[in-house]
Amino acid sequence: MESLLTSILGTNLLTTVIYCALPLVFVLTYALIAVLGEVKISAWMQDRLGPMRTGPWGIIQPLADVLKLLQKEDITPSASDKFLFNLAPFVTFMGSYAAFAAVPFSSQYIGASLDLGIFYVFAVGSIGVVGLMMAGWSSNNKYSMYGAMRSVAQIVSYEVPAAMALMIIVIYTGTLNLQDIIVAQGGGIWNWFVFGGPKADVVLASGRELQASWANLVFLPLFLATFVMYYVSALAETNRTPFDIPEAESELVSGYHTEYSGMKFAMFFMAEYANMFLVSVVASIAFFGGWQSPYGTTIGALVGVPWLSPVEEFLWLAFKGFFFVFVMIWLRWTLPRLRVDQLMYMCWKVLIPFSFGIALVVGFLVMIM
Amino acid sequence: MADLKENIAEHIESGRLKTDELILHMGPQHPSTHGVLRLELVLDGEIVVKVIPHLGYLHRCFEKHAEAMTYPQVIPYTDRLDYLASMNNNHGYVLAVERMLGIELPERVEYIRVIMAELQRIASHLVAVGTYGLDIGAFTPFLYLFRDREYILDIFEKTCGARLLYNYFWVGGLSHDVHTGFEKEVGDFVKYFRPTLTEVNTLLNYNKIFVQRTANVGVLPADVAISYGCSGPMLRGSGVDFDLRRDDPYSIYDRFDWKVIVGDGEVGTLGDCWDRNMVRMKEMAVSCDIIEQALASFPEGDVTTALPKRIRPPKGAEQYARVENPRGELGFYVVSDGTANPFRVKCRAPGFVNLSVIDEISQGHLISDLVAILGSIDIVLGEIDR
Amino acid sequence: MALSTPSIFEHLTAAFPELTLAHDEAAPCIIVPAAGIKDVCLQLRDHPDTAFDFLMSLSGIDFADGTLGVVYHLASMTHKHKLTLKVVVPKDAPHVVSVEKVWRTADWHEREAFDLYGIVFDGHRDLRRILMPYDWEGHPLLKDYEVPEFYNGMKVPY
Amino acid sequence: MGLLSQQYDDGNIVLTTAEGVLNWARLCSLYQMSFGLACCAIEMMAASASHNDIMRFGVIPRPSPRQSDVMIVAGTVTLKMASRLKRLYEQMAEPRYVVSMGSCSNCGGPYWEHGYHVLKGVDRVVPVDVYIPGCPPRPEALLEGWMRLQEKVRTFTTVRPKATDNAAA
Repeated sequence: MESLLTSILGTNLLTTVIYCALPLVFVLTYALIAVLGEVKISAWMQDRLGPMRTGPWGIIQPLADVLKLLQKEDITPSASDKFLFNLAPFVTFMGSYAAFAAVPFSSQYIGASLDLGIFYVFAVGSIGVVGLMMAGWSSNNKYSMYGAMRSVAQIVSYEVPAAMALMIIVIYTGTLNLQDIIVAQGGGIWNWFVFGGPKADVVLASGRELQASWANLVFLPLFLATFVMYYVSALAETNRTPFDIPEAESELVSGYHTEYSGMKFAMFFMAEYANMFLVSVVASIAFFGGWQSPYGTTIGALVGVPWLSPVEEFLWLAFKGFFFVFVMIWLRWTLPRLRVDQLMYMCWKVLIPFSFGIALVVGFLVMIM
Repeated sequence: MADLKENIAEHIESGRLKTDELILHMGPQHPSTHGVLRLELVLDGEIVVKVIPHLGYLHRCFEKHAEAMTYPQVIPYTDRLDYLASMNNNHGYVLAVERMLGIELPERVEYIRVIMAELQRIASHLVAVGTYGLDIGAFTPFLYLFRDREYILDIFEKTCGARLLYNYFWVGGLSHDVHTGFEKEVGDFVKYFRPTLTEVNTLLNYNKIFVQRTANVGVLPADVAISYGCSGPMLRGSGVDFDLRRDDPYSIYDRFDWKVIVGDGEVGTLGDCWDRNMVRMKEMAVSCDIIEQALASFPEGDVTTALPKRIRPPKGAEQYARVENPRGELGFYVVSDGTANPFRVKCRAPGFVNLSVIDEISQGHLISDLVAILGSIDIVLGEIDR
Repeated sequence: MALSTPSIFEHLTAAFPELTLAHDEAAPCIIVPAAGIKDVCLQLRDHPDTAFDFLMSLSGIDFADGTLGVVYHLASMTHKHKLTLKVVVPKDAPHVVSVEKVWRTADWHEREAFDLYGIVFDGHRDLRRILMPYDWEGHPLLKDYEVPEFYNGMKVPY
Repeated sequence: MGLLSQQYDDGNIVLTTAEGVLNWARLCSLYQMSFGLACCAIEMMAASASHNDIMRFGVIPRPSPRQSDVMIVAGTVTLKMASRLKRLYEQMAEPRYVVSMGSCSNCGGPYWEHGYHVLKGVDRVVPVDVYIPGCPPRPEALLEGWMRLQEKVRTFTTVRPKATDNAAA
């Protein structure tokens, strides 16, 4: 992809900018679609229609929302810490956006094919928490403060089981590179990690060889449980129901963004949706083959149209990501909300011990096989 | 979790973990105070140390109005007390005035009143359970329950022309007879409604998260409940077998075969939030029973024969009439001075009395629990502030 | 065993001779002096024959003849009988002993009577306004109450 | 008004079209402050429930005044509440609108005469854009009021209307 752009535009700043901006364009479009999806899916679940007046079936509702939020007055409360208050939404959005740099959208397009991909995604993704804390503290509002405290406690705690779950995949593949992890799952749906990982030897993108056979089926229950653990932690990390305690509407009004209006509020909103997509994409990369198609190859490769394959791969990744986002929306409009202590119990007494246990077993199996 | 909370409470007691207390004002505009209640919370971290309710943000001077109006003119104002249960409010007031006048009612009026009151009880409980789900964080059941409530409102609207505030029960009768096809519509509704209750139980009340959030939270022991004068589902949730429809019979409730629902601590301690909520759920089924029996023996007749021309109770007459509102014991104390206007009307609002217990049962709980407790009391500010 | 008001009165006069029974067939009640109401209530609550454990309602009332009144409606959960008590106090010195220690529910009821009628309940733990704003002047349910023209800069009458 | 309107004083086609789009965006996503006072609040809830579904108009209830555009004053405003209501209104971000729902908030409703603690009309403390009569108004009436509010937003203009030019001349 980079070479394609370079061949068209030459090596200059513009190429770099376009190359960097592509995920942003994608994330923004995706956020609009996800917002629409949220209102529409919730409406269908609740015997309603949802937005109907803005374009056919209300499909351009998010556009109107954004245009309106742009026009809204931008309030900075007089008692707030103005610098931090204004900085916070940008930090939060930056955190979730920067993580996309290491996400492989297809075999050809990846911002930075880092050898420390997973590590980077986790590290940068956590910057968002700083933004939340800044928002809550600088608002000078007790509800915001409570929201921020809760959200920091929650995200920091759930980072552990989420990272541990991915670590289990890393133990198996022996690489932190996301592209490598996807390549390891090539060749069909049965090779995805959620179904026990590759069943035949594969050569990773980095050149390393991974030995595997049908005996790998023993990993199926382990990886399946790992996936569930990861997804639950991901829900908590993105503050989605049943873990939406930081923004619990019935308790804390709107949590850390209570005092934000207009575009800054929209930034928080966007960051939340970008985060949802990020964890969904990571889930599909680590467990559902990332951009790999379920039938092992692409139509582009079959009919011999080389440029079609990356597009297809991208669509597969987007589809998987959207599916997990859909599940998040589905859960949100079905389940009640947990309490703070129950949330922490879930993390420290259930998920973390289990993830360590599974890691131990997987490590042992990898060693003897 | 319970022992964790005990631990924390113990720590506060001994002063080992004591830090600065934070005062948080919840309301008057807050999503979970069900209106314009203001709670002043003294918090130790997330733990509630003390709750100081501030009322009166909806004090609409009902008692002053009642003194300035004639007896029938007060009825619309009683509608607006507990606006979720207008029929029951009308019932309480007209009962007091009728007892002062000594009016005997036609059979049909009593039947219609019972049916209407029970339908209203279902409608009110639907809102109570729905908004309770909302407090716990489940949005969807709220909309399902509101959808079912619309069927009841449709019946009411066909009968009395209003969706919310009906002015339907008059002193000595009703404003007018029910519409044609009323019995069939009510019967159809009851048939349709029973399966819904099971559905709500599956979706919400036996949901594991919901149970965890509400069981063992806000436990109200029976003796405390009685001392605080709690009534209705609040009292029955604590295991006290007391229902005015049975224990201080009015209208024709003694003709029907039904049973009083009492909380049993099925998933937690007796008298916790879950019990109170479950009592409401089960009471809806009981109301269906009563309606079905009333429909089976629904008499023909005239509903306006007993309407008195002049409503002037004798001088010095006074009456305290109490009825079982969806929220508890609604009492009207009416005093007459022989003129066409009441001398004094005091409304004993169940919500007002039930709410006073909140400080007692929410100490040592978390903020999230406070929301659950407040929701389980099922307050309507209209009657609390009057 | 449910008791009628006259028999409860008989029961009480042994200990409290200063009580009077208002003879009215429709609404019989016992008139209690303002200072003795708490003791009478305690006796009514704790004696097993009466066992009035439930205070249904506590209402203030302005008799429009220079006196204010407090009306207590009691009920018993066990015996299922009811009783009305009345206290009459002069309007210029409306002092009644609080029964808030007898039934906790009386707490808010008494605050309400204080708020709307200005009846002072001696011995109440926290007697302040409950419905009206804390800086409101006057007690609005008194028969001779006049609505203020303005409150905090807002016009009150229509 | 500003420099722009002096340059294009007769409603230049670019400006009016842009304005139309911006107004369209505003009227299509009026967020409502979820804030109920009394009986009308129940009908307001009924309007946002499945049967009437006010969210068809792009309404999303926001609990925080900072993020909402419309305050529906649904119910009786008492003197005790009036100052809070005013503060909430002041916390909302411009452009903001107020819908007065029901007789009580229009004029005091049934409490106009003896209500010593009732504010006789919410327009005594905050400016009102749309009044909805009824006690309480039906959800359909609220929807109608909402559409009136949308019409009002649609006709909003930053360009000086021609009539004022003539009047100035």
